[in-house]
Amino acid sequence: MTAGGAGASDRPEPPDLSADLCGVALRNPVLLASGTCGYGTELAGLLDLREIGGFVAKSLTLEPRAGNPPPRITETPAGMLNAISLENVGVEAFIDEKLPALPEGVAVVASVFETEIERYGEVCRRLEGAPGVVALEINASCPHVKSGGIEFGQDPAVLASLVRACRASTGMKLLVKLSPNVTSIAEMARVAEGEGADGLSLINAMQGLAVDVERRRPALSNVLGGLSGPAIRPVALRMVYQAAQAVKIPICGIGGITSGEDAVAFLLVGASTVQVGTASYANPGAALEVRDGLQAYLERHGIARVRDLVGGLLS
Amino acid sequence: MTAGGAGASDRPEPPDLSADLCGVALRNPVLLASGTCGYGTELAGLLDLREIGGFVAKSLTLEPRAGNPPPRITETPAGMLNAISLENVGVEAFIDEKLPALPEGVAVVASVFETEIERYGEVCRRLEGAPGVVALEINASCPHVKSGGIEFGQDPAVLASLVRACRASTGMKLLVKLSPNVTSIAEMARVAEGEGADGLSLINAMQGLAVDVERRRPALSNVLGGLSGPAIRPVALRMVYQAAQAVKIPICGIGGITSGEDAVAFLLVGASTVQVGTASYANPGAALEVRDGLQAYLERHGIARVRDLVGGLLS
Amino acid sequence: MIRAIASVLRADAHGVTLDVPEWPAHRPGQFAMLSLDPHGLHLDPLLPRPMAVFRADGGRVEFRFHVVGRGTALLAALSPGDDLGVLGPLGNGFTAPAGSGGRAILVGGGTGTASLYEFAAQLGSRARVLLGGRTRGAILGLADFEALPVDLQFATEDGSSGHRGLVTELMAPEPGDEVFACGPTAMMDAAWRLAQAAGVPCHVSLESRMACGIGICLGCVVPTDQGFRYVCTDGPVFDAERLDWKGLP
Amino acid sequence: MIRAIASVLRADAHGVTLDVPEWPAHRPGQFAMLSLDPHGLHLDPLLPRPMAVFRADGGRVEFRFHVVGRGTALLAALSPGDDLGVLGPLGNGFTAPAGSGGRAILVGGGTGTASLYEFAAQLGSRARVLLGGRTRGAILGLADFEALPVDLQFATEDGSSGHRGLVTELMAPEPGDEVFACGPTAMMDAAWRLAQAAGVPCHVSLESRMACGIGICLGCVVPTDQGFRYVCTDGPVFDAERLDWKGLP
Ligand SMILES: Cc1cc2nc3c(=O)[nH]c(=O)nc-3n(C[C@H](O)[C@H](O)[C@H](O)COP(=O)(O)OP(=O)(O)OC[C@H]3O[C@@H](n4cnc5c(N)ncnc54)[C@H](O)[C@@H]3O)c2cc1C
Ligand SMILES: Cc1cc2nc3c(=O)[nH]c(=O)nc-3n(C[C@H](O)[C@H](O)[C@H](O)COP(=O)(O)OP(=O)(O)OC[C@H]3O[C@@H](n4cnc5c(N)ncnc54)[C@H](O)[C@@H]3O)c2cc1C
Ligand SMILES: Cc1cc2nc3c(=O)[nH]c(=O)nc-3n(C[C@H](O)[C@H](O)[C@H](O)COP(=O)(O)O)c2cc1C
Ligand SMILES: Cc1cc2nc3c(=O)[nH]c(=O)nc-3n(C[C@H](O)[C@H](O)[C@H](O)COP(=O)(O)O)c2cc1C
Ligand code: FES
Ligand code: FES
Repeated sequence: MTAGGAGASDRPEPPDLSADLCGVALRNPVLLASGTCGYGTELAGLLDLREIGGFVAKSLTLEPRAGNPPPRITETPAGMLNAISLENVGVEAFIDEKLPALPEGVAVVASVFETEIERYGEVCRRLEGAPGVVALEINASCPHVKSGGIEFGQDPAVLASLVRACRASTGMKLLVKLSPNVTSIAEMARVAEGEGADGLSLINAMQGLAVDVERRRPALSNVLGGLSGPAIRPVALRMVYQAAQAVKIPICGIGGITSGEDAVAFLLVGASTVQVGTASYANPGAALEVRDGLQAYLERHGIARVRDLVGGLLS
Repeated sequence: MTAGGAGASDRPEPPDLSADLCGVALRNPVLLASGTCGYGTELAGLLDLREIGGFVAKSLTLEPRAGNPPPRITETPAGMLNAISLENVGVEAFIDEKLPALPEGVAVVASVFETEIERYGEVCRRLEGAPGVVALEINASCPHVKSGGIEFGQDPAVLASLVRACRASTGMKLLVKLSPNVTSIAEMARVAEGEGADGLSLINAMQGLAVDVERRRPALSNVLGGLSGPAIRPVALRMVYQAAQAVKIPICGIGGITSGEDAVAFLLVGASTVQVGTASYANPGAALEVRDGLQAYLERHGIARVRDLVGGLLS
Repeated sequence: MIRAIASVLRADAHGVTLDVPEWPAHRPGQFAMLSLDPHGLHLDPLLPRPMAVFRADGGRVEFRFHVVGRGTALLAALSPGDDLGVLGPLGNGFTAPAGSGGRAILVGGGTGTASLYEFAAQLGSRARVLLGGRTRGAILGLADFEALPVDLQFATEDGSSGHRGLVTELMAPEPGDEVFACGPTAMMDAAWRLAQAAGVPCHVSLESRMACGIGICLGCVVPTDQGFRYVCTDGPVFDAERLDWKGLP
Repeated sequence: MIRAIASVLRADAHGVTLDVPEWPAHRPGQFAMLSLDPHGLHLDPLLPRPMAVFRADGGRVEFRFHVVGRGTALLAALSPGDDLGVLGPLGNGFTAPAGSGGRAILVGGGTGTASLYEFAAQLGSRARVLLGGRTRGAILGLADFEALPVDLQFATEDGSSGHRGLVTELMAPEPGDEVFACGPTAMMDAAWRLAQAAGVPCHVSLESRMACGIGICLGCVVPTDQGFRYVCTDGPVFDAERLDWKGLP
């Protein structure tokens, strides 16, 4: 039998990697996480965004914002803390300058955050119909000014109002990105689903703190920061598992994914797509390696479609 | 000037390491964490318990308990998950067999957990006056049967009843060990203080999950487990920092401590003592290295007393 | 039992040899916990790895393994002079049969052969040693076993050495024999069934996920007819009769 | 800019040399991100380390450092043939003074000297190179600088080489000169004051905590008169005049 000959049908088909992100069909289930891939353009030459499922852009506010003074990041065991805060170019510059600079065929998820509910709604409205944007991701890990700074995603009632306002403001697909800093992720997942979210993203970075002991100072100017990276993966997997049992809408799993096997773990506990975050810093091509590893896993186990893994944890 | 001569007073005094654990004077602020040092006797020949501040024994129930089937532990990035569950020898065997086997002069903290509030109180009563036991630590990270399995430490009202019951049952010093799986650690800290806790221990392991992807199974028989080790240190530091701002009672800091510098970080954010847990597995002498590192830090910075570090984070 | 920071004498994809001057006397079948990060440079992998003592002589302590994950990959990549934390010897080890009558049948599969070498050396001509692996190359310590004065037979799945098939097919236990097995659970289970059928005692050396190796984490349990027992302190060698085989993970 | 898994040619406590056949042309003063865990064996330290390109020639890329923490300790412990992730060249680098008139005064302190070597080599006799350190041994790349056809002077705190005192005390900038400084913030601040007093331009190469090196994490900001700027993409070389010196961490 010669390669490419009549026997081609004998060779196993490559597995079907296509995935569903809250009703949006994606090439494969691997996206880049918000805040870890800029606005997509910065990765030119390092990662072809058309080879992965898509990317979630840095969270956008109504106006451009400057963020915290340095130091903004620090390393922790198998993780990092960041306190970038709200820094972004603003929703208008994103639409006018960033989106047009992307190649055709890239699935863009626009992430939205603000300090007041009304402003969230307004950012959503502006993004309606923006070219290339397939869905919005509502980042609920932002301090809510009116609640004294606790995160929108930390109070069920506040989260409900937030999702309701965003839902009312747009007909686009809505992913709600939950805060991990809660007693019951299942409750928060149900709240978001109840208010009309099309899908959930979880988890965002966990609240943490590091100390520069030699200088006796907090390692970050903001004192508190968000913990990300492999260190948080077990917590992220647990939360995806609990949320998946609480809701019917699809879940995008995030937290410390560095390999195809990590992605498989998230799919098995109930995620239907995943996002790669911190891993891209050490290797801008990490998401591609995750996709390749996922494909290799499916081939090794003779699984035809990536979606057959979703929620497939045996017990 | 000759060594040991009249000039001895010129040499800096070794720093004062003595510490206060909720009213109990300790040689130094470094203890071993519950569940990571057995009942103390297992460490004979590897670590002299009289050289550290003390140890917290494996949590005790009224009756001996068997715990979960294997696998009970798995490794995660810079951490581990465990689901030992309630396994312990029971409070009677602890008093009759384990305590007498310890050398004189070891400060023992007895840890208590149960599935019902009344039983917690009963275990506390039995421990009253047990020789060598300087304080009780109430482990609130145990599933509360009547609340459908959520942890005692996850619901402010349940935690309040628990601390109240334990307080009523004993005149011994009470440390309350908080669960990290909550939205607001400050609220839980205030609840425990309000019900008469003499001190707080935090944090317990964080709820997590890992997957054995090749077998498509949870890595632990219990599916969920407790995440410990350096991975959780930033979250632990954040929680100690937040709790220290919320209450006046002393705090014992726990979570991923492997070095003297790690202990310093916990002291700076407001802990007055610390516990070493997972680090002892890779090195049974880890707590001694933490103590030595702490002393070296004080000497390097010319700080006379370890208690001068407590809450001393500059901003 | 000691805890030391040992110096690596040699390491490759099949094993590591350490210089541990303070290493005490130990029994065949005991193990050690090897800590890959004795100076806290990586923090991950965090937990020490349990490894059978393959052979120890005058402070020269040898371990044998196959690279199966991160820990063994890092062990294999060590260079002479590198530091490695070592805690041991740990566990109960093997006990030679009391009577002088029958043979001791040692059955090893996969990396399990590493636990048996010193026991075979101790037993000498009383030992019938049966070693199995996928291929000849997969049998750990093969050349060392061949240098021992024991009755040695191999079984490989591909027939590249000795019997083509399972190592337990070579056992043929007879009354008076005593069986000692270490390897994959399925292999030990088969050895136990054959021993049972022949009415001879069977001892198996188990593996389990471990954090401490000294009975403090309570992580390494296996189910027995007396409830859970710890592989690190009650084992790793158990009387096969006492184990709840269905409950092994 | 490329991302590659490079092979270590040599490494010691002062630097690492990599084989990166695909390394593109770069400018003096650019840097790279070195990733210590290219195959995910440790996961900690997780973040890549920013390092100035000391010198690169035909795919042989050199970095110089002092061991100050875990990352540099691990870099120093690499062996020939080990893999290291490398992303670079990154950042803007130094621009030679436009006119042919005055001198370029290069001021380096501590590990900052590593950023200046190729720039000094490029400028040749136009460069006055002033290098400082606590001791002679603390000056990175000292021997290589001595082999350059530049006007070279040293300053050490202990007087073990050259001027005893601060390197900036050697500067004496004159109209027409242009200052380029890289080192501890206090040293660069002093260089900037002297340049300002002499009315000459001053360019400084900054350090900042970095995760990505390519403008996506937004972690490496420094305050300027135009708001926050990124050390990785807007720098590391900044016009000293534009910086908010008090706001540097
Ligand atoms: C008492 C005892 C003696 C052993 N002796 C040997 C020996 O001589 N030679 C040898 O090659 N192997 C031996 N093993 C198995 C060996 O410990 C594992 O293969 C090794 O820990 C795998 O580590 P890793 O990081 O390469 O794999 P990973 O899969 O990356 O390890 C991840 C985690 O799982 C644990 N783990 C993985 N596989 C096993 C296993 N089979 N048993 C227990 N824990 C495991 C690791 O210790 C680690 O905590 C022994 C195990 C025990 C309990
Ligand atoms: C553009 C640039 C070029 C540099 N070039 C050189 C060079 O050529 N030679 C050299 O010796 N050093 C250089 N540095 C500093 C070097 O990056 C740090 O010394 C190094 O990252 C320390 O890592 P560590 O793990 O040994 O220390 P640790 O303190 O353990 O590092 C912990 C974390 O802090 C970060 N960090 C620590 N110190 C610094 C620092 N001074 N600047 C930025 N991040 C830091 C590390 O990157 C890491 O994320 C440069 C820094 C930058 C930003
Ligand atoms: C530097 C940095 C910036 C981030 N910025 C955002 C952001 O703007 N919006 C958001 O929703 N998440 C943000 N995140 C969180 C990530 O999207 C992701 O949820 C988190 O890092 C966990 O995934 P990881 O462990 O793979 O990094 C940021 C994370 C990092 C490390
Ligand atoms: C195997 C294991 C068993 C534990 N058992 C207990 C326990 O019985 N009671 C308790 O309060 N905490 C228990 N803990 C939690 C530790 O006391 C400690 O709070 C936690 O591990 C965080 O500290 P570390 O990161 O230093 O390990 C256990 C932890 C581990 C790893
Ligand atoms: S390995 Fe810890 S109890 Fe056995
Ligand atoms: S290092 Fe990430 S933006 Fe500069």
